[in-house]
Amino acid sequence: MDLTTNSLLLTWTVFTPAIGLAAILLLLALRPLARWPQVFLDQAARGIGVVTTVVATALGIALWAGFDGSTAALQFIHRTVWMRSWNIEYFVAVDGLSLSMVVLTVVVFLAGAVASLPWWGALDDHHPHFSKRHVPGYWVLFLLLETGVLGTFAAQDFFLFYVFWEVMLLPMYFLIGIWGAPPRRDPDGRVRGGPYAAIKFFLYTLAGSVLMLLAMIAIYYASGPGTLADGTATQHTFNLPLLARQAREGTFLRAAPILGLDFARVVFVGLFIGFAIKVPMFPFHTWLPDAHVDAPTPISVILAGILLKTGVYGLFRFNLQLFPGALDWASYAVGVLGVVNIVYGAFVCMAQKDLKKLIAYSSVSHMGFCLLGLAAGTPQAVNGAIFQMVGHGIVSPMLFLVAGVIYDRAHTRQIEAFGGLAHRMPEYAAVTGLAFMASLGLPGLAGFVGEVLVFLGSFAATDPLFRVLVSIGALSVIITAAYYLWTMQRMFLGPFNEAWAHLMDMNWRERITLYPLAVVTVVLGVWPVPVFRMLEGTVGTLIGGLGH
Amino acid sequence: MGTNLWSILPELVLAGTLVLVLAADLLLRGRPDRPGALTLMATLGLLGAGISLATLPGTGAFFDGLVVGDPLGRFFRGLFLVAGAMGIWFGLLSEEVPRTRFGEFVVLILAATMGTCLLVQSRNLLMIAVSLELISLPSYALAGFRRGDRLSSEAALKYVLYGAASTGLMLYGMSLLYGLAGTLDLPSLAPALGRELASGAPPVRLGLAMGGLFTLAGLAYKVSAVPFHAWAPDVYQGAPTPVTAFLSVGPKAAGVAAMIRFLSEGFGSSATGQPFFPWPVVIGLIAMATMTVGNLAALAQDNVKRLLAWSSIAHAGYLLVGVSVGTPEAIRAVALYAPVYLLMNLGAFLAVLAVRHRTGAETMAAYRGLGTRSPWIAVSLTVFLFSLTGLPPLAGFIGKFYLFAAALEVGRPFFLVLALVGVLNSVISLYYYARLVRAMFLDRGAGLPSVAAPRPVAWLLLVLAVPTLVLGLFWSPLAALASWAAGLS
Amino acid sequence: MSVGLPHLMFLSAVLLALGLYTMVTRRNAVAILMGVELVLNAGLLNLVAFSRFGRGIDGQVFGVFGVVLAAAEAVVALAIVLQVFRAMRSVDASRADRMKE
Amino acid sequence: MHHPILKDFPLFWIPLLPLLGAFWNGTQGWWTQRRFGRAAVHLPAVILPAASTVVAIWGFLVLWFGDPGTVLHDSLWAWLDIPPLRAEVAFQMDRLSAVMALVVTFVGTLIHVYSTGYMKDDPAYWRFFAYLNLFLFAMLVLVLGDNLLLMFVGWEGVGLCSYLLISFWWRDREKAKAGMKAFVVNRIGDFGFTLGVFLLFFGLMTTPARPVPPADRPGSPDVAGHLEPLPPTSVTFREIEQLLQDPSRRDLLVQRKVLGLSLVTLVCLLLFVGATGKSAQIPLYVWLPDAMAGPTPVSALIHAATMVTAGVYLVARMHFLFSLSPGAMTVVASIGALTALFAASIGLFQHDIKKVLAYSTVSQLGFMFLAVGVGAWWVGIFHLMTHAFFKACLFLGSGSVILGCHHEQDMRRMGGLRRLMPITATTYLLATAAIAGFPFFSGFFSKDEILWKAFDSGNLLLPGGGVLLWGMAAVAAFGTSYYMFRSYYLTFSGSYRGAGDHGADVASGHDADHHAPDPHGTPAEGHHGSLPHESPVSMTAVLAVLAALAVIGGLVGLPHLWHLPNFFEAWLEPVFESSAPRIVSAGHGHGWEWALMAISVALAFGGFGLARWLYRDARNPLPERLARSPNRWVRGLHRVVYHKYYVDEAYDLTAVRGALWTSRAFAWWDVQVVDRLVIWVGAIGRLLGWIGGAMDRAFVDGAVEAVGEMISGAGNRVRRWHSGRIQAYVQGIALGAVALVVVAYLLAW
Repeated sequence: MDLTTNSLLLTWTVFTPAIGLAAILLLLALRPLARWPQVFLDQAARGIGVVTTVVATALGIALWAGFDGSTAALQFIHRTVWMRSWNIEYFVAVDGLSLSMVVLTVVVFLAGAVASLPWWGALDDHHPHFSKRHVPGYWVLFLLLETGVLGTFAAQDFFLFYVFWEVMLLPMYFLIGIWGAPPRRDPDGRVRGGPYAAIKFFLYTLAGSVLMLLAMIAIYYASGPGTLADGTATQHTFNLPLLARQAREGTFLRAAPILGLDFARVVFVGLFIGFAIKVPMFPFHTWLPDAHVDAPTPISVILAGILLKTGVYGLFRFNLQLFPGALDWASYAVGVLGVVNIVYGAFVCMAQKDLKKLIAYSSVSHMGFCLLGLAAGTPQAVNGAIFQMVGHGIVSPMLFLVAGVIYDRAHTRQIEAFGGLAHRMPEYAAVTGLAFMASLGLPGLAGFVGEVLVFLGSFAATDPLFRVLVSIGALSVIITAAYYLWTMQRMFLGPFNEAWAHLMDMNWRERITLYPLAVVTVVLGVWPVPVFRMLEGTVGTLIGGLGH
Repeated sequence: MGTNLWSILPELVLAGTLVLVLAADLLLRGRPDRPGALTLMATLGLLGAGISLATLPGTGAFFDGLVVGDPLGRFFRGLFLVAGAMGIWFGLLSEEVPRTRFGEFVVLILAATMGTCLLVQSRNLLMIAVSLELISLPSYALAGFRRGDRLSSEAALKYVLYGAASTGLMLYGMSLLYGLAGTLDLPSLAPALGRELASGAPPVRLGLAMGGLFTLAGLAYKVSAVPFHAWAPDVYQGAPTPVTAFLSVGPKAAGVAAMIRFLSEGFGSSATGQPFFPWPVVIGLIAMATMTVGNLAALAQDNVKRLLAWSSIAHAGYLLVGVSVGTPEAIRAVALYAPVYLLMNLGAFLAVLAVRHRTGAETMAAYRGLGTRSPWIAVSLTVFLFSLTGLPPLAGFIGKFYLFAAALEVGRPFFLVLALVGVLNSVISLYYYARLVRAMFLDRGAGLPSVAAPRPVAWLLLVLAVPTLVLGLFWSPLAALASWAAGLS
Repeated sequence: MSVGLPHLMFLSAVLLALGLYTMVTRRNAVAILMGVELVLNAGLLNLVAFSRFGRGIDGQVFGVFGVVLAAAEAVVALAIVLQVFRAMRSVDASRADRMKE
Repeated sequence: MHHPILKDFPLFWIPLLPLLGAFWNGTQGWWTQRRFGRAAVHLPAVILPAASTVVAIWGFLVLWFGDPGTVLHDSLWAWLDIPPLRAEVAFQMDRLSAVMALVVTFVGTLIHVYSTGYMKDDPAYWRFFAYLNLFLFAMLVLVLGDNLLLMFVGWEGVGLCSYLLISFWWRDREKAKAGMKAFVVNRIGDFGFTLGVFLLFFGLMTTPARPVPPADRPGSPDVAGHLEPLPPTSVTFREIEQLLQDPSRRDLLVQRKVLGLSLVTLVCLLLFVGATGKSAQIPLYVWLPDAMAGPTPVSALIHAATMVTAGVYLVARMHFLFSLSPGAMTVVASIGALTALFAASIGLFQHDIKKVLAYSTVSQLGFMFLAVGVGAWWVGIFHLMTHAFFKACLFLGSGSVILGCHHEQDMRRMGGLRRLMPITATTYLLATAAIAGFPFFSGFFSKDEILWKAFDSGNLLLPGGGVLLWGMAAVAAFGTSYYMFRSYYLTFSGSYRGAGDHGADVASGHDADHHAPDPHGTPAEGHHGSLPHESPVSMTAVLAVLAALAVIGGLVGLPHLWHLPNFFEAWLEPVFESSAPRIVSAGHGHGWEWALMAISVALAFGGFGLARWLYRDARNPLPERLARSPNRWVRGLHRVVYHKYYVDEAYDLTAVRGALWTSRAFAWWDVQVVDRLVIWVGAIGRLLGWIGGAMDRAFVDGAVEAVGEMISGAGNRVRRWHSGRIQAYVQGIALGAVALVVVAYLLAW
């Protein structure tokens, strides 16, 4: 395991958004001196934001181009000692799993950045469109979020990972809270809206991550000192490849029990809850609908496209890689929870009246596949789960953008309020249809590949329980089709509701965000091989420790 | 004797400054620039004390073992000097401290600072009692500094009664310890108590428990640990904000440091063998209760000052986690957490002070829309609040990380539970900190006046916020200092 | 029967109890302070007694310091009571309840 | 049994060409139509499928001249490639898929031509052709895909196109709903299909081949029970077939039990669930009659000729698997026969001409399943082909009629059209004769062969072998003949009943929605009130071609009985070679076969005669009297059958309502319980916060004061309870210290 070669490309990718952020802050700091008008600042912030995102995307693609997927070895390594006494390093590198997520991140953020640009000329003074409020602040947080997410995926040091993980939280809190929906009182008397959703998101995630913090410290102290099989002496460490090696050599199996319980299992559960909240897994999923519904469109896009993946990524990176034995032990529970997510989420979708809420719950359903794949642990299932992350990472942004299109125009998302929209907005109807079809797992589109592989792989798992689980989970294909088509029918088909005669079809900003995603959806659906090539070496190593 | 006096040179410098300030206060009577001049004098005095602290010779026991010169003491003394300086500066910036009596204010702060410096190096029960009083008496006066203000007077009354009662209990406890061991010296306390215990008579045990815990009560009240915390919210709310800021930092940290010394030296620590009575567990329970009560009570507060008061109670709980664990790593964690806590807590109170300065209010409503009305205050307050929550990459996270790591390193189930309670408490704390953040950024403060921070306040906020950020990413110098203080390096 | 350590300890315990009782039951701030003084003196009595019965001179020194401390504390406390009285026209501690949850 | 494989034959053009057409029209059609007129839309839309037909013919010819078992193969790229799973985007054409591809492209192209006439007034002309081309693409992927997963792409793709085309006139809510229903019901089938694929994959992957004797394995001492390493498992048809050539693996698969059933049986049944969805068999047939909401060419192409036969193709394709499981075969055959009879019975009383044809399609599909269920694979495909000809002709004829009658679909308002639309009438009559099984028409050969094979099957696990199924099918055949001629006479004989008669017979109500004029520009809108007229030549020409095929198409599969060559069976024989040994005959002699042939001819004519007696020229009052019979049982029976046995209503009550109810219950649960969990935690936190804040009041105060009370006696108890707070604090100190002492004491000793 060569961990010494240094490459700065990944570091540049991760911190490019931070540079943009610094540039915007500099502008803000210089403002009193230069007396720039607000409009100039706004436009400059937007420009810097988009350019930075584009550069980050280019760098991400460059990483992909230079990546060798056939090996499990880490690539684009950059290491520097950060805190010597704790063996904490700044250590970033990618393997197939990380890289797939990094590439997805830059792409989705690019879509989010474009979707953050204003289009609407008319200003509503009472509650202006989110893209026109506190613009520099928005972009500062947006870029901070991107750095946080990229760092999370790139970090190969647990401590560094944790820091990036938490760095994701703050900007998200403000982005939902400030630029999201204003507070409102629901019919049932509860106060909802951006601030509520933001704090809910924040609390849930923090509750998970503090458990992760404890688990991290416990792993640190269990990780040494000792010697590895090849004679290398080890110290306490946060270094993930080293931890993974120790895991393979059974260090954590021998660690002292915690409260009389097996070390690996306790730590596994701690980590699992931490990540599962982010996935989000039933019953910790209820922050998701609120956050999605009340976040501004681009933030929903990022939330669904990327942030949920950090949870699954953590499950793979930590729970699977460090505690395969405990995962074997917990596979029933994880599998059952995954199927609950799938089926329960699908059913709840069907009862939704709010388009965005429906899409949010569909995310709950679709992320269940990742859990099921993780639990099954066969190559097909794990590849499928990771592909599902990618596929959902492309499709769900489309869905949220689609929801944003109609909300920007009609200021409502109540499905029943529409009808026959295909008459007025045929292009929009077509794109929506494509997104729905991709999400319901139509073969040939990106959503299908992950689902079918997870199902196929889980079905082929040794344990008969998984066959039962798949049989139940596969019911979701029916439910999913039903709710999407029903939604399609209620919104777009049937007699045209003349109340919406003023609506315009899609504009160019929306096309620029939606069509590339649509193309990717189709391409990945028929030609998913690039993703699998990326994962070729990684997955084998990841699941190597499982007991089958 | 010369060496002895050298060892308390910083305190002597403080005492000299105190006298000079008192004199200058009289001399400069009527001059409009008097507060500034006094502040300058005090600052110079504190600076001088700091320099003398840095140049102190060697370590060891002085004054026949009354005080001890060791890294831990020096570390904390430096910290208290900073806290004192901050208290004085805050006073200068606040309109809550009457200009006419500014000299008094400075003198009291200096006296209390002197007390904290002495307390942390006391190694004798008598010395502990005297230093504690030296902190307490000026503190009472400070709490009631605004004479006409009913809240301030009320706070002072509560503080003094509570303080007197706990001092009385402490004295009684100390007398019991003295009776059991025949000595007031902490290092010789442990072996003597051990001998007495070996005799095995039940009254000895009861006496030991009573003595130890009554004494502890005196310290715990300074720390505002549950169940000796009840005074704190009222006093913090009622006292002038600079006083609150000072009280929530200096005396509290001094109490924690003294507790470390008292318990580990007087009763033996798990590092040096079995303690005489299970003080780690007792302190651990107190820590859990303190964190939980502090955080939960803060949830429902509408007055920001009071909210921060409860939060500082909770933070005392975090510090006590380190005391309870008691290993050198844990002491290092406390030593690391204390300055970090100083930064963020003082910062938060400074922001409160600034808002009050402009709006005259301390309620949550006064903070609505602060993000647009006064971005500078709002952003820095947000940094402090999230640092108090313990979110990376802010300094508060590093402090908590060290604390919980120390707790987990020992591997005892009790400390594991302690750490678990600790982290769950930080989740709870997020809720009320975020409420404040929400008021500042997420709520619209339509119609409220804009509050531009006065330039000195803005600079001071920056001075506190930047380290809060930087230490979150690059904390090895501080960690090295803390290790040195804990004897680890 | 000579007066021995147990007697003195008992006396101090009684003082402590009386002091605590006073503190707990009185609503007048001055009366509470008097209770505090009782508790303080219980401790001081203990110190001196132990010192007298073979624990060395330290206790007596502490006792002297204790008297000074008690006096200083009483001074500050009474001053504050006076201040409160000026503000509220009462020294009834139960009326100092402006700040509560 | 090794078949030569011709690699890299450019099969990909066959699906690609229609896809290009779909893409072009789908993205550009909206402006080309406006700018250059309809020709700009339909020229690519017709020419590309025609070109695709040419490539298909080319492939067909290559097979024709090649070795009997030749397979054309064209691998494009790896699709799902995670060893041991490997599914490629690859096409294969053996003789079976060649037949399918030819039928699809040829009939498809014809229907495209027809549509240029039928849809000419529709503003969304371009969209229609885009969908239609897309459908051809999907269908060709379905028949040419070389593995189950790729086939599933086409399988779902045709479902999607079917959805799009059924709800083509989406402004009508009912039509939109019909599309949705089709898709969702198909998804239920797909649920089975996918599970079948999973189970098959699992079975193949985990069932090892024969144990290898230790001597064969040099260098491996751990001998006993060691199995040969698994070969790469695949979902490719050819590889599965080869794997199953290994008798030991085959036996293991058959003997392996899953849920008490043989694994093979379960796989077959699950796949068959998929087939019932796609091919509208019991119990999932309900979507097909509703699917008639789509434009008539769609009904002809998708819901008669091609898509709905995909299930039959699937079973035939998987013959090597189905033949391993007599149980599954029996189920297939029985469902087929049952569906044939059941659907035919519903067809007896329908008034909507397209509904009649729809139920007839369901019924005919049942015949096909009966054929493949008894192992007569080629017969099933044969009937599939002839059915494609005559049913397409019938549907297109009905379309011509509907267009002529200004979108009238109720046969009671037609009549006498023979004079007005002679070409339509003639072709319709010929196709009716074919479906009824008149001798020497195509339907005769295929249907008769089915009946005979069913009768003669030795594979069925039913009492009496195939006789029972034969009986059901024979009755269905009689019914078919009857209702088809009924529809002919009602439509074309007598005098025209349509003009100025709107609103008549509203009482029957059910079909009202179908003669509601389309709210937007459906064809011939401006012709209301005038007499029906013959359709344009683009339509009639297609009718003529199809009618000719309906008449002569059966000649490729003449019965052996007549000692004439059966090209069709010979053509497909190499495909079904591997399963042939497992298909056994019951051994009935030629005499039986002759007798049965006579019976089926008699049934065909009997149905014809009955229909002619009752409905010719609408002169016989009996049908009307029957419907209004005073006998309650007769009326009730009529109503139940007319309302399709109320199956739709039953499904609505159970499945649909059930799902909706479940979803609402879950949603309620989610909001009210799961979400609240955390709100509860928050509330508890706040409560504790209140308690914490009020600790002084509630706990310290209370408890301490209680102690104080005890000490100070009973006086002033109540007044003091809320008295001072400073005392409380001071008491707090005292009590806290004491409590700590007690705790420490208990802990330590």
